[in-house]
Amino acid sequence: MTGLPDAAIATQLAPPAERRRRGPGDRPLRRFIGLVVPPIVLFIVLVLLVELVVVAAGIPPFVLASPSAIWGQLVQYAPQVLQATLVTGLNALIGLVIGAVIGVLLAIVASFIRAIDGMLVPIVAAVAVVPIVALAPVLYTMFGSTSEVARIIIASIAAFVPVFLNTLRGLRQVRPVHRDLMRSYAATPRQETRAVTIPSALPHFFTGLRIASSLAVISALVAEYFGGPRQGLGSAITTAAASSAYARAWAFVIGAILLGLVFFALTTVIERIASRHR
Amino acid sequence: MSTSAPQPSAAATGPTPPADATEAVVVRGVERVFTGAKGATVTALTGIELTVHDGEFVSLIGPSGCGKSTLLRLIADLDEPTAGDIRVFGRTARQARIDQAYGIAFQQAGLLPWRSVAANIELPLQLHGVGASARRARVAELVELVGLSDFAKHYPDQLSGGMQQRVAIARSLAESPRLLLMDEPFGALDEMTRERMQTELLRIRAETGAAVVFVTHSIPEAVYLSDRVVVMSPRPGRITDEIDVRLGEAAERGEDLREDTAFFEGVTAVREALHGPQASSAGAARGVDVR
Amino acid sequence: MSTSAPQPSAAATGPTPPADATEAVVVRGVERVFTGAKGATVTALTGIELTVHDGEFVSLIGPSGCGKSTLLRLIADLDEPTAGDIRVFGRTARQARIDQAYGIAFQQAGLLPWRSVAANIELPLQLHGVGASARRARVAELVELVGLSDFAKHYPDQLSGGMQQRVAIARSLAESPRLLLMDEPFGALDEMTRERMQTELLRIRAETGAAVVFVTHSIPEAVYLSDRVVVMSPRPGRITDEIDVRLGEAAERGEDLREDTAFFEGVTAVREALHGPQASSAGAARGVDVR
Amino acid sequence: MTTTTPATRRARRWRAVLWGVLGLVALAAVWELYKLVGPADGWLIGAREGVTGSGIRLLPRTSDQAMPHTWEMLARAATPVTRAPGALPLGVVVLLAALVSLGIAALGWLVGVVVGFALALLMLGFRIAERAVLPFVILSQTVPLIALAPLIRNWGSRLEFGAFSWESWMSVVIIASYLAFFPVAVGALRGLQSPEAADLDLMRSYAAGWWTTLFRLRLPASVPFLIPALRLAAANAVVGTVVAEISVGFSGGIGRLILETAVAASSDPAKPWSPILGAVLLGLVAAGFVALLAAFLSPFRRQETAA
Amino acid sequence: TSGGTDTDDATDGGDGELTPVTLQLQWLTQAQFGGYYLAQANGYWEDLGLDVEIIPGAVDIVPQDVLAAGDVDFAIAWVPKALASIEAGANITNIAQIFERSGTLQVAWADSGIEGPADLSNKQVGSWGFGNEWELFAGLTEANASGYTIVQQNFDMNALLNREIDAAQAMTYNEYAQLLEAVNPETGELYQPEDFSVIDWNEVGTSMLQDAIWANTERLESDEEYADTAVKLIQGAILGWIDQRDDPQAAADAVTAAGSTLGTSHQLWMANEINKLIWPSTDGIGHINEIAWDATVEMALGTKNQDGAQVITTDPPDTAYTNEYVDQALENLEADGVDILGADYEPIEVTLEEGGN
Ligand SMILES: Nc1ncnc2c1ncn2[C@@H]1O[C@H](COP(=O)(O)OP(=O)(O)OP(=O)(O)O)[C@@H](O)[C@H]1O
Ligand SMILES: Nc1ncnc2c1ncn2[C@@H]1O[C@H](COP(=O)(O)OP(=O)(O)OP(=O)(O)O)[C@@H](O)[C@H]1O
Ligand SMILES: [Mg+2]
Ligand SMILES: [Mg+2]
Repeated sequence: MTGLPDAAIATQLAPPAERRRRGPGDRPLRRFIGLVVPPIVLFIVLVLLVELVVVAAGIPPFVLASPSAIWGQLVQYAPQVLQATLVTGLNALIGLVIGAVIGVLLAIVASFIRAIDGMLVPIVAAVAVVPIVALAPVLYTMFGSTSEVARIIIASIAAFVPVFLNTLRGLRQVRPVHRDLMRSYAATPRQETRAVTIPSALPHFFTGLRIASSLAVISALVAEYFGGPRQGLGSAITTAAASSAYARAWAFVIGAILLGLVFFALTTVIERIASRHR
Repeated sequence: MSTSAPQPSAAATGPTPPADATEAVVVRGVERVFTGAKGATVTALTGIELTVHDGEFVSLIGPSGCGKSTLLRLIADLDEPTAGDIRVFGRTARQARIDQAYGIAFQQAGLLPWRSVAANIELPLQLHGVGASARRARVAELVELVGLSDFAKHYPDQLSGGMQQRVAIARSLAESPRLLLMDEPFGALDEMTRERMQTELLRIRAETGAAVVFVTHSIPEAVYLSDRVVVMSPRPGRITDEIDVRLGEAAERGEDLREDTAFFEGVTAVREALHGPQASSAGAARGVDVR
Repeated sequence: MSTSAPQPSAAATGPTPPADATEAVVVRGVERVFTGAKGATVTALTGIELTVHDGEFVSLIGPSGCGKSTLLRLIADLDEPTAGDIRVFGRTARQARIDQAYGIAFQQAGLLPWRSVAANIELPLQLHGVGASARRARVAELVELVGLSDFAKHYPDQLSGGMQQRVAIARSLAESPRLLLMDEPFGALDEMTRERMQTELLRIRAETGAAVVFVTHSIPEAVYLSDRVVVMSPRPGRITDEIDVRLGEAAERGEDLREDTAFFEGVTAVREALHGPQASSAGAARGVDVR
Repeated sequence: MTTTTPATRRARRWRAVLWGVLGLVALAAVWELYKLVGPADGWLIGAREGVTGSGIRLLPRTSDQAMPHTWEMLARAATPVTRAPGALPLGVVVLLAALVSLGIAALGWLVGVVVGFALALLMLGFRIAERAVLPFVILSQTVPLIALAPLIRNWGSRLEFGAFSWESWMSVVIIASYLAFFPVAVGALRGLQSPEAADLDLMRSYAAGWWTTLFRLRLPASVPFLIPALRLAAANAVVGTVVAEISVGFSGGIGRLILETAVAASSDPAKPWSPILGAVLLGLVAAGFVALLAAFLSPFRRQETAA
Repeated sequence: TSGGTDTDDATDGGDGELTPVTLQLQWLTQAQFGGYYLAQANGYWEDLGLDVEIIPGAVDIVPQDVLAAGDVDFAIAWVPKALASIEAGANITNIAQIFERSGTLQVAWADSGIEGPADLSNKQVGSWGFGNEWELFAGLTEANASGYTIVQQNFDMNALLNREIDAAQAMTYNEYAQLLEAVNPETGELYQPEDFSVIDWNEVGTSMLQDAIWANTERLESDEEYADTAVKLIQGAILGWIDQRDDPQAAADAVTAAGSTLGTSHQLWMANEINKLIWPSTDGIGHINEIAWDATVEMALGTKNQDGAQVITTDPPDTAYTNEYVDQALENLEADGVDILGADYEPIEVTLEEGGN
């Protein structure tokens, strides 16, 4: 109905559907192995393949760094990679929290007041398509380029959209039978919100949060290209790439990938716990 | 034709004043007209007159769209009549809702999936400020009553459909209402589970002595359970007949009753009230049912 | 105990060789064992012996999980037996499927929502390369047969549940199969619509003369429709009884049959075959049904 | 069922548009209001005496440089880009650039859709592929583009045969498609897997093969999942195009304009806002196109409204 | 325009078959590269038989790597950055050092008391990164500055104007102009040069060589035609640069025509400032001064950035630069009587307008 509401949801993997497909006696360990082994095998194959190609074809390091070179750099620069990952990760985390809080608050307001909902439609649709690169310089001017605020705001803008849309949808998906039930109990609006509305919306909120987590990480990182203190992964990657140290750049990229993975995994686990009994 | 005066079969119920508190439900001249999007109106109910005595089990039966659910929702004050008056134990429907004079169950069990069986059953108690220990005691009684003592800590998604319905019934009984409103509570169950649930409902009802208004599509179900079957017809929704089918004391009705001649007679009576005296054959059955 | 030899009631059917093409379905010593994730096995069916004669209407009835659907899926070659042999019109089940020897319908109508009623019905014809004009003609016949001529251009979401089921039945009849397989086709319908659909099915079946294997939970349904009711019991799934209930020529069975004594007798016979001779009362009914 | 007549639907759409416009006006009003009442240098906490740039600014500055008036943004868009004779108004330049970027984004979207769909089919066909590939499809989106830009550029330039030679816009297309393929792959996979077991049994009972089942059942069934995926892919393609124009270089598009006008942020602060708003417009137009496409596919979306 | 250049010395020009050449710039189209755009606009390369395609840079484009990877024929890059790439394995050669002087400044407020690199201690120091920061680090290292914080600088100068940083990196021809195009809210007028204090690395002595034309070493050695093209490319480019010297407005117009949207006065300022980096030329435009080269290499070896990374750790190979081609081009031009020194070059006065417009 709005610009991109179902988009964010429908395109994400739905753990429940996945779950239902499994046979009854599937043991967790087996499932874990089934889930983890194929990608790892593929990963190893890919790494070996790239290494082989780089070595065999003599591809120079400024075109494609070999996995072994990247590993070497990763080991050498481990403290810096860790430090940069922490800086960017913290920005992403704070941004995620702020974006999620604003998203939930606005969703609650929008679910109560139709007019606000209608007014937010174009704004949210616009926010959903605005390229971060366009916004970053402006935000640095507004909030200053010596603190992390602008980056946090960029991360929170990116996180806001999916959280808002999913939460709003969740708030609207209270089942009529539950509404009737609450009315038959003569429950106050507050009781109804507490007992039914919020628990119904919670899994949707967590789905939004999971999508937002990846966006927050990548946004916080990209925002570093355009200004601010030079401590995070984004700055490190640009600096390394600009001096043709691509292996070092990729070492930081691996930090970025791991960061994204951690955020995604954590929010997925939270989501699964939240929608366990459904 | 529409307002054929009901002929209550139980004794001593003349046209008493509506405020008679000894009647569980008194519906007088109720009409409910829905207004559609572009001003089109649907008369869901018209000229409804119905009295349910205290402790009586009344089934509402009729084809889809005849207004059974609407009537039940009006009694429960989940919706309001456009005309007429509804009294529940002598109070207005609204007051009765606020006083928690009834318990209600729907076709969908409507359990809160994030609450355990026990937490679902205690929900109404919690909302009305009953203390934790009192709640615990009551929940223990209720799970016992519906035979789910071992499942109190389970979550709805771990239960079968029949078990979920039993939880919903336990929940509707939580505040020991003198009136139970049930809208096709067994509609989603398979037939064998359904028969078991019916027998259970009779037992529970016998133990609690509550009046029941029960919506159903199933003739055998209505006959098996009820003291009285109210037959409705659609367009506009109205009551066309009432049939007294009391088969025996609720507590004593067992499975074997289903094979009893009285039972089959009751079924035939309701069937004829529904379809008209000559059971319609293929031709009529082909009538189109648009939702 | 498990393989209690079936006693077919229709004449002239001794233990004929399986390849007898005059029988619609011959199931011999079939077993189906499912293997779970960690090697645990579930014996869904064991020692199944069943013969369905050409033109015969056989219902499978039994509690949930007794393997009714599994047996039907084996006959349809949607699944394969771990032991035993299945013949459909003398061919292997697989060959019968490829030859489109049967039509099938499920509990959920399973219509494709993006296709109109006509397009849904013609789907199997289209898949098997029937020309457009031949398809059109056949579809016209079929919508007429199920009484939906006015709805050919409608979409499934514009139809009631009963109408959707009629479309699904029309679809299963599209290629004029001599065998119809139906897995609780009316399970999702309300009881009144269901009764109408049953009458319709009898009429259609009389017109087409096809053999039917019909899975149901409902005793009255099985009795009303069938020539023979096959009663199954679970853990492991097996056939425990077969009851001949032929109430009369299909075409002549009308609604009034439901109020016939023979019908009630059939119901009682099947109920007893299912539950044992003494109808169980409250105590047993309280048994827990875990999914 | 509630039936909606065309008239009521049209009325509802107009009301939505009205609210949308009101929303934008409200946003502008909030901007101006804050600019009016907000502290000129924002709200800074934790600043240490004598240390430049210390502290954290929780509220933005309201200076004209940081927050130009909304009408100044509009006025700037109406005046020519430069004083050079014949220079077009900035707004027109932005629109022209947006058009160029739209073309590239459309190509990137198309490539992304094709690749995403191919991956989805692969994952559909081979369960092992789904298990092995899907995590990487998700991971791929956490790789910062900057790490890939040189690779794409370089490998592209190696493709040279006959009259074909690699152009910089092709790199932009590839990068746009890199962002676009992700939602399509995930959404299409879920859509193709959406038919219920009973539907698949039905096709099997018709002795229909894998491809027949794909075309007659899985593809139509995937449409409701595909539409939002395509919409997200369109937004991603636009973002990817803008980023790639800035990153690997391509003249003529909106990304390049963003980069070029960024240097005016100190001295002509309203100027950079034009291409920013142009980029937003571009994203909305792209989403609009998908909505149009969705309208064409509406016969396959009946189950959505029915559900 | 410079006299007599468009006459004859086109060796194989005119007979239609132009050699296609690609030239990778290190940033967007602007007057920093005016000479190349003029060479193209005025047909100097065409006269020499070259069809040159000028490819503008972008944020993530590293011209010397693009060149080394074989994606383009020639590239414009700063020397320290190219040295880093050479150490990373890029096989490239500096064939013409167009800019003789460095255009990089570190700008602070006049009242900040920052006069030299030593004053940057304990300050917030802006820098762009992307390899543009080595002169700054060389200066800081040499002055033994400490305790400073490096801040990633944006494309604009707002961080300095808002006093978030104490000193900002600026090119004389670009960012410095941005400061002078901005309105001082206190006076309502544009900022004046007196408002700022400027550290010029040329004066400090840590300037490094900037824009140079780079070629592929291997092809220079093995491909005679490529070597020939290199000479022609330099020769045509020099003619363009001479045009820019003589008429900065023409250069500004040429880049605007090529699609730059920078303000008109800003563009002219840039053309003029670029001229100052080239002219007057000591040994003839493009000739690589060995002393300046060695100084750059030495600083590249001795300087570390805030991560402790060095530009290079070992001396670059001899192939890193050669005067062979530029000298030949200069010879050809001198033969035509072209002024390759610009000894009497005088910059013009440019008035910056608000917003550079
Ligand atoms: N909220 C509503 N708005 C408009 N019309 C309504 C509404 N609720 C019910 N109706 C209409 O009122 C009539 C009676 O509906 P109701 O749900 O009471 O029937 P029912 O007897 O319960 O049917 P079923 O057996 O299918 O549950 C129907 O024609 C229905 O379309
Ligand atoms: N694919 C399968 N994998 C493992 N076990 C299965 C599978 N399909 C069915 N079963 C098991 O086989 C048994 C019979 O199942 P089936 O679905 O045939 O029962 P049914 O009689 O049709 O039940 P219902 O009346 O509930 O439809 C059950 O115990 C079920 O758990
Ligand atoms: Mg109802
Ligand atoms: Mg089944």
